Amino acid sequence: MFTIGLGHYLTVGAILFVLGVFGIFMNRKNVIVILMSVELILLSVNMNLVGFSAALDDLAGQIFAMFILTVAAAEAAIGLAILVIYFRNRGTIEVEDISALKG
Amino acid sequence: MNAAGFPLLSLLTFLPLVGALIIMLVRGDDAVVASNARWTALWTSLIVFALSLVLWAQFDTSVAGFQFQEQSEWMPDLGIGYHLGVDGISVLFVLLSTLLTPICILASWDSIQTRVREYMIAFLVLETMMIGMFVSLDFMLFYIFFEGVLIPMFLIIGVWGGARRVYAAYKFFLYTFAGSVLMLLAIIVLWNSAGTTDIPELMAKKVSSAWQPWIFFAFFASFAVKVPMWPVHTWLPDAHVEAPTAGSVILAGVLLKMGGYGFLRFSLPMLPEASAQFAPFIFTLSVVAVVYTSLVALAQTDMKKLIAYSSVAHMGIVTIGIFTANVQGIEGALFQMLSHGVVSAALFLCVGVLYDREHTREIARYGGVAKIIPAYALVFMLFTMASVALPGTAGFPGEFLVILGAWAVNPWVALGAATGMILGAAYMLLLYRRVAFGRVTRDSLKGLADLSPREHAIFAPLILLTLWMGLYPSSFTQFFQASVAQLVQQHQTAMGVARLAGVAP
Amino acid sequence: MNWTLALPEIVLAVSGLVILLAGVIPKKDNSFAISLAVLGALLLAAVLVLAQKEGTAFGGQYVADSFSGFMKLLCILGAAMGLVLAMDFFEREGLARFEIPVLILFATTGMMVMISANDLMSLYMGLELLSLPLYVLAAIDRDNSRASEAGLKYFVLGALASGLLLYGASLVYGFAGTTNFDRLADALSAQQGVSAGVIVGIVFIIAALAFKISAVPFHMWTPDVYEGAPTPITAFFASAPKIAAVALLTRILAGPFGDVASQWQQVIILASLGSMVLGALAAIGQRNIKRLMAYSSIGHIGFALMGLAVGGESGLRGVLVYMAIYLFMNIGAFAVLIAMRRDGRAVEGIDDLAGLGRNDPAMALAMAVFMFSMAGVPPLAGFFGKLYVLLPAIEGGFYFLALVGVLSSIVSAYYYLRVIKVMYFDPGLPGFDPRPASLSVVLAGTGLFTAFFFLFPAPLLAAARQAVASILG
Amino acid sequence: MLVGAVFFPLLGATIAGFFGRWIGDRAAQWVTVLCMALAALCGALAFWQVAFLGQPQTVQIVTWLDVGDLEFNWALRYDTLSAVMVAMVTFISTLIHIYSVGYMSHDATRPRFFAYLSLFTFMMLMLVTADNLVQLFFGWEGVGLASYLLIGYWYEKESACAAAMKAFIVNRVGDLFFMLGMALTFATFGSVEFSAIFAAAPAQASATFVGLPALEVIGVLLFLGACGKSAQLGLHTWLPDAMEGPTPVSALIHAATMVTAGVFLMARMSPVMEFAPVALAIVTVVGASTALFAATIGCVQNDIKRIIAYSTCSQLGYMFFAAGVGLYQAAIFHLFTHAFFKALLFLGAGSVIHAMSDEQDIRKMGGIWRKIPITYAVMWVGSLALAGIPLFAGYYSKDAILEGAMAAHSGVGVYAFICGALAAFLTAFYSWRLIILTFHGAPRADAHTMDHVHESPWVMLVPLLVLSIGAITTGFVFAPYFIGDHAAEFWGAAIFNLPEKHMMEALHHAPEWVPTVAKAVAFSGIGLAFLLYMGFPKVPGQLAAAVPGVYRFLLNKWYFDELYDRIFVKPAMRAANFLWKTGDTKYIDGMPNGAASLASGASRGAVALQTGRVASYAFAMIIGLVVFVSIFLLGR
Amino acid sequence: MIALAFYLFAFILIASATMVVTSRNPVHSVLYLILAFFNAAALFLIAGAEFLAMILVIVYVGAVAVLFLFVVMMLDIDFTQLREGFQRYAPFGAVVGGILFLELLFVLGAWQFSTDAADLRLSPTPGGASNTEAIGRVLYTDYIYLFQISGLILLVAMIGAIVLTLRDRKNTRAQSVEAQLARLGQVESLNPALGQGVATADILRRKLPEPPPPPQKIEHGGHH
Repeated sequence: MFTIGLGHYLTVGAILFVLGVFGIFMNRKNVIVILMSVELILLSVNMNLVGFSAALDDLAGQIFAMFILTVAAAEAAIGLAILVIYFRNRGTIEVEDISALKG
Repeated sequence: MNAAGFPLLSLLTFLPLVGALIIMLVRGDDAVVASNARWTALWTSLIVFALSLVLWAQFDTSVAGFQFQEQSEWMPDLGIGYHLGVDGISVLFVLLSTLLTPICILASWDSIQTRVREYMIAFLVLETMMIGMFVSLDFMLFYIFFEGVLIPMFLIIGVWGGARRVYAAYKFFLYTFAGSVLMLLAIIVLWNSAGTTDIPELMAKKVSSAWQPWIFFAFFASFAVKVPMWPVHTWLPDAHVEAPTAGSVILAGVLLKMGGYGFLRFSLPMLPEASAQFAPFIFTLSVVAVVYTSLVALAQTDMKKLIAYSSVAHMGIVTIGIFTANVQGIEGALFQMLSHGVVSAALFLCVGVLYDREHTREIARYGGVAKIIPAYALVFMLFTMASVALPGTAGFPGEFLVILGAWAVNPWVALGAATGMILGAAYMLLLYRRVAFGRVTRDSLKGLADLSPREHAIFAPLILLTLWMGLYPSSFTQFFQASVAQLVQQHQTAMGVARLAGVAP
Repeated sequence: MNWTLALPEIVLAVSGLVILLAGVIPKKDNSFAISLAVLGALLLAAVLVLAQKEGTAFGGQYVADSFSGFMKLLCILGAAMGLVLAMDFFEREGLARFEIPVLILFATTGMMVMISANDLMSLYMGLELLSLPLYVLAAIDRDNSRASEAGLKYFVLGALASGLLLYGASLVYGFAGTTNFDRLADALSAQQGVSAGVIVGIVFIIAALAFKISAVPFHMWTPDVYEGAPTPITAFFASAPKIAAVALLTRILAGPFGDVASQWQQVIILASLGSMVLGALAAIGQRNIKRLMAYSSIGHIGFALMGLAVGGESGLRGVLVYMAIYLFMNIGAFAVLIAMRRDGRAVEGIDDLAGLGRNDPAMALAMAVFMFSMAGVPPLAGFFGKLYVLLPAIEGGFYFLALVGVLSSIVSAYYYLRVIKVMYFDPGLPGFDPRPASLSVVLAGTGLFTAFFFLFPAPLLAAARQAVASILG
Repeated sequence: MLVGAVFFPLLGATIAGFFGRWIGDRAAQWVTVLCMALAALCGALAFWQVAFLGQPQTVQIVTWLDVGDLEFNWALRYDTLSAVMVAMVTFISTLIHIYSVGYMSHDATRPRFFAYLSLFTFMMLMLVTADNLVQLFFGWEGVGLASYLLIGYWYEKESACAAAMKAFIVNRVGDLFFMLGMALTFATFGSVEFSAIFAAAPAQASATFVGLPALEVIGVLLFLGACGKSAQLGLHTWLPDAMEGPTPVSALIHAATMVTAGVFLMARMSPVMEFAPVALAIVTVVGASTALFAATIGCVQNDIKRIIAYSTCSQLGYMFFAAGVGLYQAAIFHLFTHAFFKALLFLGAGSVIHAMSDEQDIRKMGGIWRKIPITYAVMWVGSLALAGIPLFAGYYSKDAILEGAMAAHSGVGVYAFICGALAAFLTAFYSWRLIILTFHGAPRADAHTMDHVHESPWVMLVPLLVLSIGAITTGFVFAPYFIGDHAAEFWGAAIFNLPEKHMMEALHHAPEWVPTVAKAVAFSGIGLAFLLYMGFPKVPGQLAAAVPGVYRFLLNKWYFDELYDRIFVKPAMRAANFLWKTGDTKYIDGMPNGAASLASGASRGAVALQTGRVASYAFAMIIGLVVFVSIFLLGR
Repeated sequence: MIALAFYLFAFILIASATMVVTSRNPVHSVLYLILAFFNAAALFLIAGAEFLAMILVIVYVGAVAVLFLFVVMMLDIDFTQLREGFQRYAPFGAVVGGILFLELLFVLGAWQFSTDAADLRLSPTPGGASNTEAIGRVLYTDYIYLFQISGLILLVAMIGAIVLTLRDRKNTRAQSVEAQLARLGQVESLNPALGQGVATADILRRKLPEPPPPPQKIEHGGHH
């Protein structure tokens, strides 16, 4: 309990992951929160990787996490760009409203 | 190589495609294109027919095995090859196909006025598929041709058909497709057990008894739909009614035979135990088909539909014959298929003649045409009689042989098959009576023109064949004699082995 | 550092940069020239792929073998054809921007990285390099609310999928201590079995890749994005990236995870069944032809997954051949969709095809060929695609899978027929606008391939066999 | 010569049928007549050669069918039985052809008529000269076809079409059994050729088929076949309706062709039938019943041709029970004589109808005997022969049959005798009822018709006269050969009698009273007719009124048509409609349609999941993920 | 002590992550996200991943989260009420999420490494170098390939963001010469109905020249 081990990191990661997932599909507000949830998921992944990296004494995990951070930044940029043009078109980014295409 | 000295079967199969290609390249205004398409199609099909006569002449009737074989690699690492050949069972079907195609093209000469080019292409492609199917000696190749038929036929029904053509075309396509894909699975199972889809090789190998019923069922699903057997026959009346005349002719003349041919080529020799096991089932369905569809035919008000139902009944006789697994039954079935190919084709042409003139197939709209167009009435009468299996016409030997064969297996089946004689007479005569006899009540009918020279040319070969087949059937049976004898003998050997092993009844 | 092995990717990336520069500098609209340049770059890459030696590079993060060669060629071909389709379309839509070809180029680079990935990290990077341009491309028609909605949906779900992939990858990494495929294989083939965690990780990874290939139940984005995105982009979506994703899935499932096949097979089988059935059913009622194509592609993926589920040399070969054939049919069909312009506007209803049989017999014929082929009617190519996955399925005893496969193909035949019915049977609408020569070329090429594949199936089969052999070792 | 007898009619039919339009009506009809005459000549010569010179032979033409063990040829089998039939058929047919030239002179499509007539004859000849069952069946069905064409000759008349169809279909019912009989024959003997069958019959006498003696079953099946063709009880309904055809056709059907085929078949199959005593007993009973049954109906009918038709039916019953008791010779003899007087009666009736401007109802005739004396005379001759009055042809044959029935010393034989005797009485009665009502008494037709009553032209009368000579002479001329002392050498091997039965000898040792009874009933029948219709013309009406049930029952032909209509035709049509509208459309089509709607329902369901909301898509993905993980965890 | 710190940071991390997904105001969400990142960085530090922790703070908090904040502010989104649907789906969603969480706990709880994991490592942490240095040594050598790809990804992101959002100043308030010249010299007064703007009636501008007529429809008949 008082020695911090892999299990702790994994648990935190799992909780973050589930929270992120929750944030995506329970969200009935706006899309931007979904993007933030995705960030949470990525954070949980990083948490895992760091945990493993430490447990295995291996740098690869951290490097992986670094790339993830990089890509996530790029992804966020594009995501927000799409969000912006969507908002320009529709004037809303409410999740419920993004359903013109269906069937 | 083969008896002809050149790849005759490949030529026969693919020559129509060449014709289709030529038609595709025709340019010009519509009338020119249409006329060129017609003539090209006619000539192509006539040349193919002439070539098939070479096959007829060179065929060695004393040989039971495959002749004119051609083989080359196709998908070697899968054991799937390009293998063509004919034996006594298939050779006459090839001729039937090559004969009916020019007749169909002639029959569509005037009645098809829209998109003539596409129509002729469809027909030539159809011919390729039909011939290819009968000459393939590789199961996969067979399947490809078997299924390939659907494409042109779907278009023929759908584009040039009647009012409910879309429904009919869909029904035709989906019904047959549904049956066929199951067969595909069965073919693959066979392939899996034998490592090849070469038909002669497959025939030589025994399929495990446990698998036989399943494979049989899958084949059954495909062939029974194609035949069609009761209760999967309902696509046929719809397809016939909506198809243009020539489409019906090919449908009844050749396509239905594919099912019977399949049973004979695959189910019986490859799955002897299952065939024996399921024979009572097939007999039951067939007898039901004979009685049921004959009765239904009795109630029809549409000429084509009536004849379509009669086809189902006649094909019921065929399936009975095949599964008697004795020489008389099988040869009877073969003969019945050939004769039905000629006779029902001719009957549809007869309907077409009236339809071309009056644009209705409603029986009630006719009456007394015998008085106005006696030559037509005579022709119609001949084929009506052939349809009811009057001795001396093509319809008789097949039915007779099947009844003989069936009797040896189960007299009740023979009785069931024979009831078709009565009911068949009832509905065909009813049709003839309502159309040809009686008083001419409609003024529009009074102006009917009798058969034109083109129509004479269409009917002449069919009349000739009908009588020839009826009066001198042994000139046809001699073609399949050897092959059928071998088939029956092998079947009995297989059954003997199975009986020893205690598997089959 | 044998970086020369990665020459195709490097050349592609560098030419991407150069073309980008070339595109930025001049003021005038130069998208056509840029497109040509990109095509040239793709061609060059294709040549380099053909000339590529086998081996690994970058410490095992990159692998070149005949499998990667085969799949890369398909992807390049798909991308090139997609680009050809796009050129004229965007011109007419007034959307011609030089970034589009460049983005396609980078996406292609991403695919190639994916295909050559031999490491979970390069897998991820490749996937993202592919995905980001796709997100952008989906929304490229930025003043169109449908396109931006498509982009948004695709992005959100894609990001979620990436998250799943990464979570799975982290678990796998944690178990094995490595992300390299070869080493993973060693770790997973250990005698004493593997922990539940790593299998869950694999399931996560499969789920993410299933998203990319739009297999059920990760398919939901497909119809919406297909419908919303500009048609050539949809064509591109439906072809090359799918092939790359399938390649990736094949590589990891057959390679590092091959030894735990019994663990993930169920998942693939379920996805395959679900995709085939849903692809068949959901398309029936569609009116928009792009949605129809979306469901159809789901069904096709189900078939490809069947081969993957069966595995083994013949199963995987089936997958490869299926994807190759699918590429041609699909691009061809989309070429027709792109040609569907009436009075200067793109139309997308199935009913808009009415009368095509008369107005444009050649195109109608081509479309009929594609539709029959997709339905799996012999002797067209689609039949062989299905055949080559059904053969191993039966061989491997997957009877139920095969049965559902053929049954679903009956149902799907129903809606493919509907397209043909509309073209040939229904009373005609006015003809479409004249189609550009580039479309005709693509149509002719794909049409002839689809129609006459049956004549020469052996070369493709042999190539696929060789490709599969290289990943099965 | 042998071939010519059979094929000349075909030649005639072909020429008239196909080239009638070019060569003209007259030429067409005379060509057929000529061909028939040539055939008759050949037939007569053949008869002489085969029957009297004892040179039976078989003319092989070509292999017809050769399938496995089954092989048979087109061949003409000439033995006495065939020769008798050929000669009779060609001769009668020739006369009918000639008669038709006159009778049909006002018809529009005469070549067609003559072609049909010749075709009919040809088919009958094929039937009788068949060398195997299949060829016999060819002829069998061929006469069916020809009769169909001829009965429906006036196809603009609804009733004619209906009658034609009925004839064909009822015949088909018989043919069905014939077909099955053939099948069993093949199954039993391995052949359908007569020579093989006959040779093997004794050996196969004990063969069984599903536990029953095979030969008995064959016998019954073939007899059922014969019933159809020969209009025996149950399958007789077509025969009276067949009157819808022109009168010469009726004559041909009733006298020479078609209906006699059944009797011929029994005789032809005698080597098999002889080993099938039960089948023979059935034949006897059915034949005897028919004889009586048809006679009862004949007594109350009013259509001149119908009365004669029922008399045919009745006479066929005689022939059948003769065959049934084993007296095939007598049956054929009666067939032979019957051909003459029945043709005579029909043609005579035709002449009457001709004279009466196509009136057929005897209630509207009467009092015309003076105007058409020759017709009147020949009708007398025919009726006398029919009634079996001594010296006339019918006497010899009918007498022999009645004696034979009694001589069979069996229960069925006695039953047959009783029926036969009663029928003979009724026959005589209705024959004279017909004559009296037609020719005597006060004219009941309208004046216009009466004014036009005239004797027929010579081309019609000559055949009548020739036939009356036949009706008078054939009995005593041929009796010695057919059933008399020369029978054995006359028949040769054509008819087989079981040696133990000695029927031919027994025939001559019948009780003395039998011929007396026969004569007595004949005369009393005539007497009663005279009494009722000449003496007290009101009585018949009163009688009918007294027992209306019986009268209606007889008038409506024992309600057979109604019965069949009720139990076969109507249910069949109902079933047809039901199977079509409900069976096919609702249930069988319901399967694919149901599958289709199931698919589209499932489709709607699948599409409904596609809500368009990105959150639910994500949700679906997560659920999928959870499911996959769960499957894995649970399935571990 | 470290354990205590871990629990503290982990608790704040999870709590703020929860707030990210539940808070109604997206601005708050972003702020909570930033808080979460800080705490995660702290956890990374505890695990010994110093460089990563710094990167997380700099890149994420400094760039990404601020970008989020920027967009949220820019879009000026209404704080909407929770919709009905949420209540309806919540239980089901909670169940699914719960199952997922339990499954993850189950498999992670019984975590075990591959027996050869130690041998299979790609870049074992070198002894005697700081975390940053160790990463620096491998990043540009062993991982150059991926590093370059990440560069490409960033480039693509840049292109993408520009392509999507950069306007050719059409909607900016920059001077439009054509529009100015096209202005009419008089003012037209309109009487719009109540609640119906004048947006449709262009009172400011003369009608711009009609767009060129659509291209002549070309009958593409093929062969009939």
